[in-house]
Amino acid sequence: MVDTKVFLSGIELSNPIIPASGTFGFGAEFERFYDLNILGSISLKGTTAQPRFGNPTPRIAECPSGMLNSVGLQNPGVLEVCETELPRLKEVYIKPVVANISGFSIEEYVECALAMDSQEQVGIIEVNISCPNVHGGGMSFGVSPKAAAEVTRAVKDVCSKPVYIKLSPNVSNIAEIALACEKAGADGISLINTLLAMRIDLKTKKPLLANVMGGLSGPAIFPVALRMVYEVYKAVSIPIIGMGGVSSAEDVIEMMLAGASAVQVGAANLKNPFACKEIIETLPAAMEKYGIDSLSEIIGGAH
Amino acid sequence: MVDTKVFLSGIELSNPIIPASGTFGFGAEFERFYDLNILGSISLKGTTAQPRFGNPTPRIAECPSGMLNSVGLQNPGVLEVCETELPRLKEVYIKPVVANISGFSIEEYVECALAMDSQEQVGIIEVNISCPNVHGGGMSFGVSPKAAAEVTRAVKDVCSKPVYIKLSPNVSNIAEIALACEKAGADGISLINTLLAMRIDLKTKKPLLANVMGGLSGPAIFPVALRMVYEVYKAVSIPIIGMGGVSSAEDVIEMMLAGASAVQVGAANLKNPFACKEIIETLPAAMEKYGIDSLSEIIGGAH
Amino acid sequence: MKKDIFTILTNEKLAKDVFKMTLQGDTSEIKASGQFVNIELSGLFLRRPISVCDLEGDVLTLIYKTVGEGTEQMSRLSKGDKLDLLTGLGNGYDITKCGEKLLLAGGGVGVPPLYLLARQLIKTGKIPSVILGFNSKEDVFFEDEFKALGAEVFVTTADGSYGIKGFVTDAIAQIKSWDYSFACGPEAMLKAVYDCSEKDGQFSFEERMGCGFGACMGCSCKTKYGAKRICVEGPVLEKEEIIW
Amino acid sequence: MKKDIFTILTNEKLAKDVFKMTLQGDTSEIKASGQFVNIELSGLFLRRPISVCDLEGDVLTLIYKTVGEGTEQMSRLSKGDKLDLLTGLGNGYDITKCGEKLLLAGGGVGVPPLYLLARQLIKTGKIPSVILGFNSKEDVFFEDEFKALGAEVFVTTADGSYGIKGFVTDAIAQIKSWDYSFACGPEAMLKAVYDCSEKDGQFSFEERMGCGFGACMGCSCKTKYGAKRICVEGPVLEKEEIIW
Ligand SMILES: Cc1cc2nc3c(=O)[nH]c(=O)nc-3n(C[C@H](O)[C@H](O)[C@H](O)COP(=O)(O)OP(=O)(O)OC[C@H]3O[C@@H](n4cnc5c(N)ncnc54)[C@H](O)[C@@H]3O)c2cc1C
Ligand SMILES: Cc1cc2nc3c(=O)[nH]c(=O)nc-3n(C[C@H](O)[C@H](O)[C@H](O)COP(=O)(O)OP(=O)(O)OC[C@H]3O[C@@H](n4cnc5c(N)ncnc54)[C@H](O)[C@@H]3O)c2cc1C
Ligand SMILES: Cc1cc2nc3c(=O)[nH]c(=O)nc-3n(C[C@H](O)[C@H](O)[C@H](O)COP(=O)(O)O)c2cc1C
Ligand SMILES: Cc1cc2nc3c(=O)[nH]c(=O)nc-3n(C[C@H](O)[C@H](O)[C@H](O)COP(=O)(O)O)c2cc1C
Ligand code: FES
Ligand code: FES
Repeated sequence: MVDTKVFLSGIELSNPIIPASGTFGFGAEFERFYDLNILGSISLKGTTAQPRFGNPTPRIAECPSGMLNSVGLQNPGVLEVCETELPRLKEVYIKPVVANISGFSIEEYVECALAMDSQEQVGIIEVNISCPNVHGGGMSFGVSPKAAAEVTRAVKDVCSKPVYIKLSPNVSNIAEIALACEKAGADGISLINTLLAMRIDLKTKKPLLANVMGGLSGPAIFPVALRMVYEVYKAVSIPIIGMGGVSSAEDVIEMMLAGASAVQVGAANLKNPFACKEIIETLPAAMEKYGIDSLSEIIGGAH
Repeated sequence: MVDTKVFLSGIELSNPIIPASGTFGFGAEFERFYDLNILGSISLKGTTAQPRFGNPTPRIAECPSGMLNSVGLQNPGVLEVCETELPRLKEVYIKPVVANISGFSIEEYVECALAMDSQEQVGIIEVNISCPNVHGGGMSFGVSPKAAAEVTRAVKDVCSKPVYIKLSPNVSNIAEIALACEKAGADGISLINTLLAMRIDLKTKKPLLANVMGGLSGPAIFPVALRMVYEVYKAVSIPIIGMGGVSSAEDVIEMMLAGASAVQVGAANLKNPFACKEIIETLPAAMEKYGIDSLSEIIGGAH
Repeated sequence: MKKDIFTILTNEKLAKDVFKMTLQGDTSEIKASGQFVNIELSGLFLRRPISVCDLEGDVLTLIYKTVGEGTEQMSRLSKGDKLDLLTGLGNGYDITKCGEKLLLAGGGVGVPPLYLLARQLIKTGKIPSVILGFNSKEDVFFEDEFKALGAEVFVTTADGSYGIKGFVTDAIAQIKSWDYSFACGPEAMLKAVYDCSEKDGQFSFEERMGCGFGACMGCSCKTKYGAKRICVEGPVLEKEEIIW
Repeated sequence: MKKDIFTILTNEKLAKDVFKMTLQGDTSEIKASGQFVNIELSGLFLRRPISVCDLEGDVLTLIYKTVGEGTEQMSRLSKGDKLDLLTGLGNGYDITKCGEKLLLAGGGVGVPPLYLLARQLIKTGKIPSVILGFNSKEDVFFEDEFKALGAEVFVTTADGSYGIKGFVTDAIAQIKSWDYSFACGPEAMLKAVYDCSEKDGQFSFEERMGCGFGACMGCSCKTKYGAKRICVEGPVLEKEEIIW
């Protein structure tokens, strides 16, 4: 029997597979597909202090081996999430979850983090400083080490639970930003968010997305994500949640060899609602094929 | 009859299709595949002052909708290129070509540019400040607006021919770097080079490329390239040669709508040696399908 | 929602760029007309949503127009080929809510979902008036099929090359009495039907989809009752909740 | 170099994870044994290089081992399926350069290109000694085929489960007289053959390829005469130019 157990800041996950924020709603709804308790954890849809509709539609586009989204953080606001969504999820999922939060100012991040920190089921607070879909906000925190450190410090100050900072890949030097977050007290790093990208509709000759640009995710970005996880693993000593195009048990292993302690699966869930289940089910056979007894032992193994 | 003619700094191209540097050698060798004179131009393999073998092998890896390379600028050096490769090409190709140059110091860029500038067949000098495959060199010029401007100025100073700067996509703000190059005198901008990425071999559990990291190219990066061309078009008023994943006549049109005056085709040539020929042949029908009479009129049309 | 591999039974051309495909598989989750399936196609990342046109036992009928890579790929498939489908998506039309004198208005590839709807309504004894709107004669399909069900059928073409010249709303003017409508088609058509009377109805919308089953929030629209996902709380919206 | 669509005639298992495929198409550019073809496979960006194992008229034989996605996909194809091939790639073995008493040494999937080579040599009256090296009995293939050509055949297995126990070099020790060798196989095997005598020969190498026809410089290696591309100036190198 292979051992798929991993740890994030002392929290044990029965396996490293976590549906990525924004691709699994607030979880509960997908209980009709399969028993969610097989999942290592769940990263909830990005939550902001105030409710948001997000960007105008169309906000999805097809790409080679991937997709664009410009959803723009649609969510019912942190109060509603705490009052309605988390209790619903609790009925069907017993493990600690990852609360993904976003904001347009340090104050909003703090407000959101504070609310989530008090929720029993929240195991980790994942601070998204990288969403490319929010004009004038979010993203800017992710491209400067100084701003990233400030958000980290402010959120850490009000939280008792582990705080993971989710980084943007749209930067010249990801390791530098990760390091700034670590120094500012981050307990872990999540990466990568989507790559800023666009498509143009040949029929209308205008951008396909109403918001012009959106975020590229799916297998297309896997090699970039892997490189960034590898670089960040070299730079920091806190745990990394790796993501970006992961779609198979083999991808999970590759991501962990690069340095990830756990792995999020995003776009793959949208193409196949059973993606996480299938990855979890095929993981033991893949581990055996490559002679891996214990997943936690291969973290960073490619270095 | 549709009109596929475009212009780059006053040089007329019968169509916008140019094989990208590094994916078509020094051209002449491919004359056995088809008549090269159908091509708008040819961007030659990146040339350095001194001969280079490049990085150790393996230096190629497969990715979803793309590939990695870590060739690392293998070339016989600028003297040999001028004495042997260009005369060979001249026998089979009558149009002006794009000389792609790289260096590890400003002096080397200048040396290379000077030699190329004196070659009759060279129409444009394309200064690669973005190759991610060269340790301690090349790349660093591409990530800082100041360094990019310095190289631009130094090369412009010694060249009589139009100088295009080829940018790295591995940056937080591509428009800022393009603008710095324009201000320093660049006649045009080429983008994008490959995205820094990696793969790990599950069998050996080590990086697949001997050089650890390499550059991702192919359809996977098309939406990122398109976004960057769009951003740079907004920022500068000099012509743009767009590239990154272009594999069909439709992709060419999309790239030009984003703001490209001409388009380079890279990885697609490796999968299909007739890629450029097929794109050129299918371009008129694609233009008709989307109601385009003249390609030069759609440049930047999505803005 | 169910995921199953369907086997193609037939795939034939109905009109210009329009094809009809029948497939066999697990249809147990399909509960209403107006629902859709989401189809995985080779080499394409996103699935393609297509409405349920008809359903008999485990045989599903789809009608689709070739507008891009995905639908063109579908048109090249043949008997015996397999497709991975998500079924039972969307709310579908609610036939418990309508009155007696029904108008069904479909435009282009908005026509197919009205077929199963018409069949179900007729089974309950309600004979709807059906308007099928197309651009031109060569685009027309399923007129005979709706007639065979026993419905009163009007066909409009924008260029007047067949049936009534004009849009579906031009035909609506000819229908004496109706008190409730079901509509599906391009947004401009839906808006025209919406505007042409005060009567109640259900309208089916299209939106670009990431998942088709509620996970991504890609397909949201604003309604009088807040944001709804076209793929879960839609594609059918009640007339009174629609915000244009 | 030529690009053509080939039609699969047969595709059958030969040994553990090893398959033989015959295909029909335009083989006019294939000039020598030791050349290879580069195969486009569905959903994979890079083509897969496989050596020419045999050639008769327009029928090409390939032997391949399933080691990953591409070769596994190949193993699932059957009669009538089409494949897009680039043919006539690489320099191939030069049989005008060799002596009379020839040694052919192949390891694993390095065996296939030696078959056409052996056939051509025998046609010119030279009967080679052929050593086929495998890991284990279940991996052995083509022993009978080489024997049927009239060659002297030795089989080695690393675990001794069949033939001579050990590596190809252990069999070389048993061959009385040879003055020139042709080798193909994993690098460690090539090196062992290289080291075991002073005699001349030709060695075929593998490298990860971007294009297979000289455009990308992905496959370069260093030789005593400068950099060579395995896909154009190789895969066959002369013994005296090799740098390990
Ligand atoms: C709920 C629903 C039901 C539908 N029912 C039918 C039907 O019964 N028959 C039919 O012919 N068409 C129907 N459509 C439209 C159909 O989904 C698109 O025509 C199809 O996805 C186009 O795919 P493509 O690859 O051929 O085109 P491309 O333009 O290459 O597709 C690119 C991307 O855009 C999306 N897209 C393109 N057009 C549309 C559209 N109109 N609506 C939503 N997404 C789109 C595709 O799904 C894909 O993700 C329906 C759409 C929705 C949302
Ligand atoms: C000139 C030449 C001739 C060859 N002839 C044969 C032959 O006759 N029979 C045979 O079974 N194999 C042969 N090989 C090896 C064969 O190319 C690989 O086994 C095959 O490409 C693996 O593809 P995959 O998708 O199954 O494996 P994957 O590991 O999934 O392939 C991933 C990538 O690595 C490349 N790759 C993996 N292994 C090799 C390798 N050993 N050499 C080069 N590239 C590799 C693939 O081409 C692909 O780009 C030859 C290789 C070369 C270079
Ligand atoms: C539709 C969609 C919505 C997303 N929403 C969020 C979000 O709210 N917060 C966040 O941190 N990341 C969000 N992401 C990014 C993913 O969590 C993930 O970082 C990214 O998609 C890369 O992983 P993938 O390639 O597996 O999808 C979203 C991604 C998609 C596709
Ligand atoms: C094998 C290979 C070698 C390359 N060598 C060079 C080079 O020497 N100089 C350069 O500026 N770009 C080089 N590039 C980058 C391409 O010119 C192009 O910018 C990039 O690949 C993106 O385009 P594509 O996706 O169409 O390949 C190389 C790319 C590949 C795949
Ligand atoms: S398409 Fe994903 S929520 Fe509707
Ligand atoms: S594989 Fe491209 S040059 Fe050899």
